[in-house]
Amino acid sequence: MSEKKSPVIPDSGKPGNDLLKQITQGPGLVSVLGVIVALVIGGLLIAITDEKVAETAGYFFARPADFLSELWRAATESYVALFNGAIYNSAQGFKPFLETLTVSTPLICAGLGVAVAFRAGLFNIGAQGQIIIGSVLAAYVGFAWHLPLGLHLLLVIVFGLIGGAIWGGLVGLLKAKTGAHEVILTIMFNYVAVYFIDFLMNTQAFRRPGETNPISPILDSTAVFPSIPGSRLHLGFVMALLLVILVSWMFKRSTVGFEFRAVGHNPDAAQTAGINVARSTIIAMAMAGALAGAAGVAQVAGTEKVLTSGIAGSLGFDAITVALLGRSTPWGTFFAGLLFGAFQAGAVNMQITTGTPIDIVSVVQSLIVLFIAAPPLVKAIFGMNRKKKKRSPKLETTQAGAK
Amino acid sequence: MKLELRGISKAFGSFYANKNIDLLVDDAQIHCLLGENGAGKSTLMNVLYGLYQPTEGEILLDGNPVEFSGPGDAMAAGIGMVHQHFMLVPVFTVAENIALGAETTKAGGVLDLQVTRKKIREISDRYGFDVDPDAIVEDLPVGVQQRVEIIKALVREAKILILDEPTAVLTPQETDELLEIMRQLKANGTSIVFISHKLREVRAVSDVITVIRRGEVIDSVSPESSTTELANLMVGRAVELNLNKAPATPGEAVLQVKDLTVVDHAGTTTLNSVTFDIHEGEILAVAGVQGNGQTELTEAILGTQAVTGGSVKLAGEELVGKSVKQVLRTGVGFVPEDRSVHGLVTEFSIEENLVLDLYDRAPFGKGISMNLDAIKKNAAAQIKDFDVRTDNALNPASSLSGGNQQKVVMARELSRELKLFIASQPTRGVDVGSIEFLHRRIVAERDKGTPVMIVSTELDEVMELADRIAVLYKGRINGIVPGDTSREVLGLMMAGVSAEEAAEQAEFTKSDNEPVEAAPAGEHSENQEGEGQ
Amino acid sequence: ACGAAPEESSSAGKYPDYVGCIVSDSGGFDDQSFNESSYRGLKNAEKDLGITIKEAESKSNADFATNLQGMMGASCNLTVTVGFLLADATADAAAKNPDSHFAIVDNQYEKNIDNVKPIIYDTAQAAFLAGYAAAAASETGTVATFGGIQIPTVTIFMDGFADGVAKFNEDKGENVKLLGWDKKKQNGTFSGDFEKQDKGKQITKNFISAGADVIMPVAGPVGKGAGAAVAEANKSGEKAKLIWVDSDGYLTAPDYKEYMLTSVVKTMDKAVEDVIKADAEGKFDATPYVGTLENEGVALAPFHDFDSAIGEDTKKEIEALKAQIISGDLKVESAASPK
Amino acid sequence: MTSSTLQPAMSVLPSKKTSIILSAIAVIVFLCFGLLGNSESAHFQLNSSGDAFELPELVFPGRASNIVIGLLLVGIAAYSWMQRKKGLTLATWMVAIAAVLFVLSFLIWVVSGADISTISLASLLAGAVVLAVPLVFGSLSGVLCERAGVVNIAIEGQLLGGAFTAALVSSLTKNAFLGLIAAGIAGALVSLVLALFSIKYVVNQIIVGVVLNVLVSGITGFLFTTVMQEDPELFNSPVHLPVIEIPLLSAIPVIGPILFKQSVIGYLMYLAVFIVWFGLFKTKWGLRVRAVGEHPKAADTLGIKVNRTRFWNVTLGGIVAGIGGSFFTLVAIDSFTKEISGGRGFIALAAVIFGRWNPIGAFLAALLFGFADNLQVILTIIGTPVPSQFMAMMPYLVTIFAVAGLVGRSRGPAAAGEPYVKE
Ligand SMILES: Nc1ncnc2c1ncn2[C@@H]1O[C@H](COP(=O)(O)OP(=O)(O)OP(=O)(O)O)[C@@H](O)[C@H]1O
Ligand SMILES: Nc1ncnc2c1ncn2[C@@H]1O[C@H](COP(=O)(O)OP(=O)(O)OP(=O)(O)O)[C@@H](O)[C@H]1O
Ligand SMILES: [Mg+2]
Ligand SMILES: [Mg+2]
Repeated sequence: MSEKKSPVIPDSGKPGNDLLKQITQGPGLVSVLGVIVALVIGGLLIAITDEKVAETAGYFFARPADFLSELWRAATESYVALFNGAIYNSAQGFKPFLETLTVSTPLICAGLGVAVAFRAGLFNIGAQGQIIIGSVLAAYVGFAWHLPLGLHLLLVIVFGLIGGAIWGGLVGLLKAKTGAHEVILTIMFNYVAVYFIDFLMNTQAFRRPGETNPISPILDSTAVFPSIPGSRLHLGFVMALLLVILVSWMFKRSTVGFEFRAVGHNPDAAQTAGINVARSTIIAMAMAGALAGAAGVAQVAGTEKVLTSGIAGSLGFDAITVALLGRSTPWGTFFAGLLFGAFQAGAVNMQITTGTPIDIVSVVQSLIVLFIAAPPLVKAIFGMNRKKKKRSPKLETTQAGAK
Repeated sequence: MKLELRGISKAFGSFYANKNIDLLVDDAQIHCLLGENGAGKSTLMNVLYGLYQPTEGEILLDGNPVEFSGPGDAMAAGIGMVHQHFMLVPVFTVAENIALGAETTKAGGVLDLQVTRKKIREISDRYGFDVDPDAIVEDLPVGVQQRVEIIKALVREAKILILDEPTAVLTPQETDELLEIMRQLKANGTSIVFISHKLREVRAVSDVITVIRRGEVIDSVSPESSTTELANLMVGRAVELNLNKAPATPGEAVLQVKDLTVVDHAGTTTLNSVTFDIHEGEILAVAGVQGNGQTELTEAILGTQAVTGGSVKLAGEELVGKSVKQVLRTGVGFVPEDRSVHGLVTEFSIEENLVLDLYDRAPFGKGISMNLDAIKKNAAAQIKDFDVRTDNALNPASSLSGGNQQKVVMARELSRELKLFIASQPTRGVDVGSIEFLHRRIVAERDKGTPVMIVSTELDEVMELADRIAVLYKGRINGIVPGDTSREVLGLMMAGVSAEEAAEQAEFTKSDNEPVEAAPAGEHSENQEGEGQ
Repeated sequence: ACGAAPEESSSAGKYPDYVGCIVSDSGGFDDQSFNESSYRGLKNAEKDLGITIKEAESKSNADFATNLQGMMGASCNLTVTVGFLLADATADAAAKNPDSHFAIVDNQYEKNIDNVKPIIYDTAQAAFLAGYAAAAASETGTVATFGGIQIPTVTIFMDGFADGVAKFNEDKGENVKLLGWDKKKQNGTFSGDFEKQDKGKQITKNFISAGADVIMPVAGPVGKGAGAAVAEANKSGEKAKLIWVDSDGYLTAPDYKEYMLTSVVKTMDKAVEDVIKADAEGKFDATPYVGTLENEGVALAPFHDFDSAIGEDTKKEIEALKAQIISGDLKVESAASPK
Repeated sequence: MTSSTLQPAMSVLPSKKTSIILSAIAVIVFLCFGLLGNSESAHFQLNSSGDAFELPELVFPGRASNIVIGLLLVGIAAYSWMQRKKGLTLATWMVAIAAVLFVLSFLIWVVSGADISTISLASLLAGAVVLAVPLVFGSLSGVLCERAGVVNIAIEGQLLGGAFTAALVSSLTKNAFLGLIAAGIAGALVSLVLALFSIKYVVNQIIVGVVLNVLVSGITGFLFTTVMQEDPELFNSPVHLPVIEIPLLSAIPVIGPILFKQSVIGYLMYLAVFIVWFGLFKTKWGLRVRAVGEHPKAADTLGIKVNRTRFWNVTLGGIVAGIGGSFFTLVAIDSFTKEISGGRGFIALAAVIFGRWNPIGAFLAALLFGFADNLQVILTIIGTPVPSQFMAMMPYLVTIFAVAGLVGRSRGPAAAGEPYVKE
């Protein structure tokens, strides 16, 4: 049996200051520097592909200043656009930030799903499928049933969670009962969900009356989250926030969370201590699924208001990065979700105003994740911590490994 | 080969695990390092083996300074090490493990294990090992695994052999055999650095004993020193080595195990119709060579092991078929054999580990919420009560030394009202000072009237604690004898001889039976340390 | 999207101040399908009319509204949105920006919106002719079609194709078999996405080994997989042919032009450019544009290299069928046809 | 990746579950496929074009054959219960036979009930292999990395990078072999990032993998639009690798096209499976690699450079997956498009685990997947009443069934996913 390396999830139930610590102490600064490095590299990429820069590069030796200023312009212009689209611009004030919050809502929910599973020792690649099934149930309740205000939305949420929970719980059940590896199962369940929603969208029950396009009726107004007028930000964000608090509470002060963590770290000891490992696996996966289902709810009852087969986008996969970048802690996931949300919201503006291809945005985004996750590299780049002996390099990594 | 360490220091951050250590190991000498848990012995050896770079100091071999950038260099220089935690790849065969890093190959890098097998057989023959080169390591008993480790060093022609707590997990027989092997090696000119907490064997085998405390060499003494002297030197205070427990006053038979049978999924019967009782206020020790069903017995009672037949009744209540949680709730305290695998979630804080099986019960848990204050208070009390050495109850359990980890498990299990207390290897890896304490706690539990079941491979511990002794052999109870039964009789019974015959045989052979383990009377409580893997 | 111009107002076109914008669906502008064609229309407008263009590629449904909102911020005169998935987002943006104009490709609203012009196609009409031609050209008596994902814009091709084959059998008393689509059951062969070209190739190989010799893939880039399979079959002596969709494959997929029997063309680029032109000239109207055989919004492409191989009779029959469809004597029905 | 320490690996099949499943299969075959099945016959063609000699078509009368097969399966199931009574386990080959019989009976059942009751067995199998090629390379990459202790989620990125680079280089140089080499290099580059971040900077391996997939997708997508699309003739018209037919052998029906009529990459696949298997289990290199993946500290104490070994293995894995990716653009398809790998890296990852981290196991798992995928297509072609979307689910459902029903718990290299840091 292999010795288990302790992951750096701040697990010892220390009072909720780990977040604060993360920001104020070393890692926080290093993270900021990491973002800067990634932005510089991304900026270079953007600049290289900029037409004017290429032009001026042609006569670089004649007038290098032109080239350099173009380089600077291309890169900064893009980032300014990104910032304008994600946080603030003079025309709209902080309205873009509301957009960021909107986009990050499902990311946070689904990220929590991945994080919960991870803490219970399960690698949930299946958020995608769980979001889909959650959306399907939530949307169906939302457009097919006509119920009074309040109750309707409540049922939409409940069914969305149930949908995700079923899809996740099924994986947990299969794993617990047959020992099948959850990574295989979740990958396969994703595909099954994708084709299942394709199928549903081809049935009349899920289409608008008289329409043949695979797009559902718009959800009843009683079934959707109220939103802030003039923006897309909806109450789903509050739901996400509550879920973060709930999960955070669960891990810190609930018996369920205790069981998950125990099983995640050492299933043998957990079993010896009377914890039902199989049950824990099933519940953890169901809960992970429910959280991903909440992302589905945020999509159908919040942002999109309709169901289509593309409802999950690439949320399920982004959720993995969000969760791991957030070190599988609830608040970490929350902030990672915001970061990703900002990127997605900003990217749109960047594409429109500067013509930067959208693919570049995912490149920059990936670079940022890599650099945030690799403080030693960033430190090496900035020549920090040369002298100070690394006491325990493990502590500085994002080893949220579930082993 | 002669080995000299000069002024070795090793710092982890600002903490010095070794401070200015000088050590001289002569050619063909068995040099013993003695010290409490965390004294810095393993660290020193890891420096010597090239695993750690010394912060200061130098290593000399036959008078020439050497520098090791990794274990490869140390091996090349003729140093071999058998680690405290075995460095074997569990899923490999013996031959593969031994070949690893020093492979013989045919053309094109194709492994030629035939050569390795031959070498294994040669060495096995020379030292009387019984090792199958094609066995998978994880299927082997620890004693054999250890031999594999030794063969590994010998195949590489080590002139200096480091043995870090090699006897911690061995049975008495295996220990004797190992000591014999060490003597043979010495006779063949190998120098040995030997680390052990068991004073009896240290005295039996070593030429020189160096005592280390808090990373510093305290003294070098001769093996003639008494165990009390050694213990006091190690711990730095006077240690009481005798338990002197009062005689038991057994009450009713509260635990009734009847015809308990376990067949594992490979189809082997690991427990065969085991029947015994434990009375209130009595300690029953289960003795036996490892692998004779002890683990299955405790796990079957707890419920982590599926039972094929039979019953376990605690105060009339049937335990078989209950979930682990229900069994624990019935009032069973359980200290598992391997604390780091089954007893603790080492990533959890000490606080959390102290409620690992109590987290959902009052006062710690109510419904699905937990009361963190109660958990904190509990931790403070238990840490004080059991003298767990830590500066913060929020530190992860992995930061504790082995002995302190064991205390955490014991504290947790003894902290509630018990109807039955089961402890496997209760003092494995615990330092001398703490053993007496833990033993006293066990006896105190007995004196409260709780039936206690102790499973130990350490005969000394068995004899120290037991009111009655049940000997397990090949999954059967080979006899239940009084607590004062002699070592010889127990030894024979553990080898499968029935109680009556054993008593007779022991009578006959008493005079020739003076092996190393025959410690003088009154000195039998000093060798309980062990190391869980 | 060649790093499209951030500011290109310097060009000396007719309408330098006119801003034409486009938002793709998640297929992106290189989907070798409607996004690409529509985008081409906008690019043509940029070239021909000298307008300024802005583009936003959506990566997922979540981007639609954001992209449209962004376009509103960029003061677009007319924004082209591609695909029914953008219908709600477009309607929403249109309502909030009554002064802006929109055009939506491949979607029809139940009730027309004043500032949104739907651009839709009765593709089945042209696919019908393709089906007829395929049946006529088949030597093995078996033809085939498959889709990417089962959605109306895809199945409308397959429906028309199936009817064309059936019409041929009916008129000629033959029994050409169609593999891959059962119009009655609305069930058939799909590659499952618009990405896995090798899957499309494998599907086509299976068709060929089941005896089909004319294959019409309706699967965007996956169609290239079908092309590869047909090319391979021809190299090993079989005589398989390909029918392309959306654009004239003889021109847009030249790798396979020698196997290209014909194509079912939707002239989206032209429609998009026309709508922009009209708007730039101040002649925007919101009545849906329905591409038909009649207005040449959909068409059967020339037979190119197979021109001589197709009998004159067949060509005449196809012309006649086309006339009948245009006149309304022959109705090509598909569940997915525009209402 | 996760703790599979709960129970030890079971190399022998747990017989109760197996018996139950065998019985269920027997009942399904006997009742549903047999008694309630179609009485039409199912025809299986064995020949494909270019075969040396004609084999007769295999004809199975639907109901009758399935009743017979059902009885055989009942026999096997009964035998397994008997074995269980005796406390013995069932030989793996018995289970394999039962699985094959089940598949055969399923085929007879659907084909006899379809609109067209003939399928070509030859193209079913040949197609299965073709669909499996990138999966096999991808899973070999996974095996190489995980055996050395590095979890490789970036297979998808490696395949995609390989496909892109192969297309680009082959187009520019007009030399397919240079394209092949370039694909290997591209895969290695992806691996280098994985190795650098996960080994040197001990970033969580899964994060790096997931992020790399996004990164590669972004870069290739970006270069595709900005470079390839601008001049496809120049940048995206790869010269293909030739298909090499081995004379005579390639004309053997069924087997010929699968084994002896392949592109270079097809042959490389068989070779690679063997080499990786042989290398891992029979050579010094493999012993060290496996040691590093199982117990890095033990390997370290024996003077083996753990991180160096990991580094090279990850790189090697990248080369293998990169070559696998080039199959898309140098063999299967005539040009590159975005996301051409279409999620196959994840299926390959599943194949790694399904194949129990063994190259041959992974190969078989990939083949099973390819088989199910191609069968699904063929069944839609001959006309089944099942909606296309459910047919498309088939390969995934088959995998779930196989993993949960037949394989069960699997134990990977103990140290996979954990960085090795020494003081
Ligand atoms: N990797 C490390 N990082 C920081 N401190 C360490 C590390 N390893 C050991 N230490 C410190 O060094 C001290 C000595 O540890 P060492 O393992 O040498 O003890 P030991 O004498 O071998 O104990 P035992 O008898 O239990 O084997 C410990 O108390 C611990 O605090
Ligand atoms: N990375 C580390 N950081 C801090 N302390 C460490 C570290 N690694 C080991 N230690 C400490 O080193 C000491 C010795 O470690 P080791 O693994 O040898 O356990 P041990 O004390 O020997 O336990 P046992 O009594 O079971 O032999 C322990 O006190 C342990 O807490
Ligand atoms: Mg120790
Ligand atoms: Mg030690």
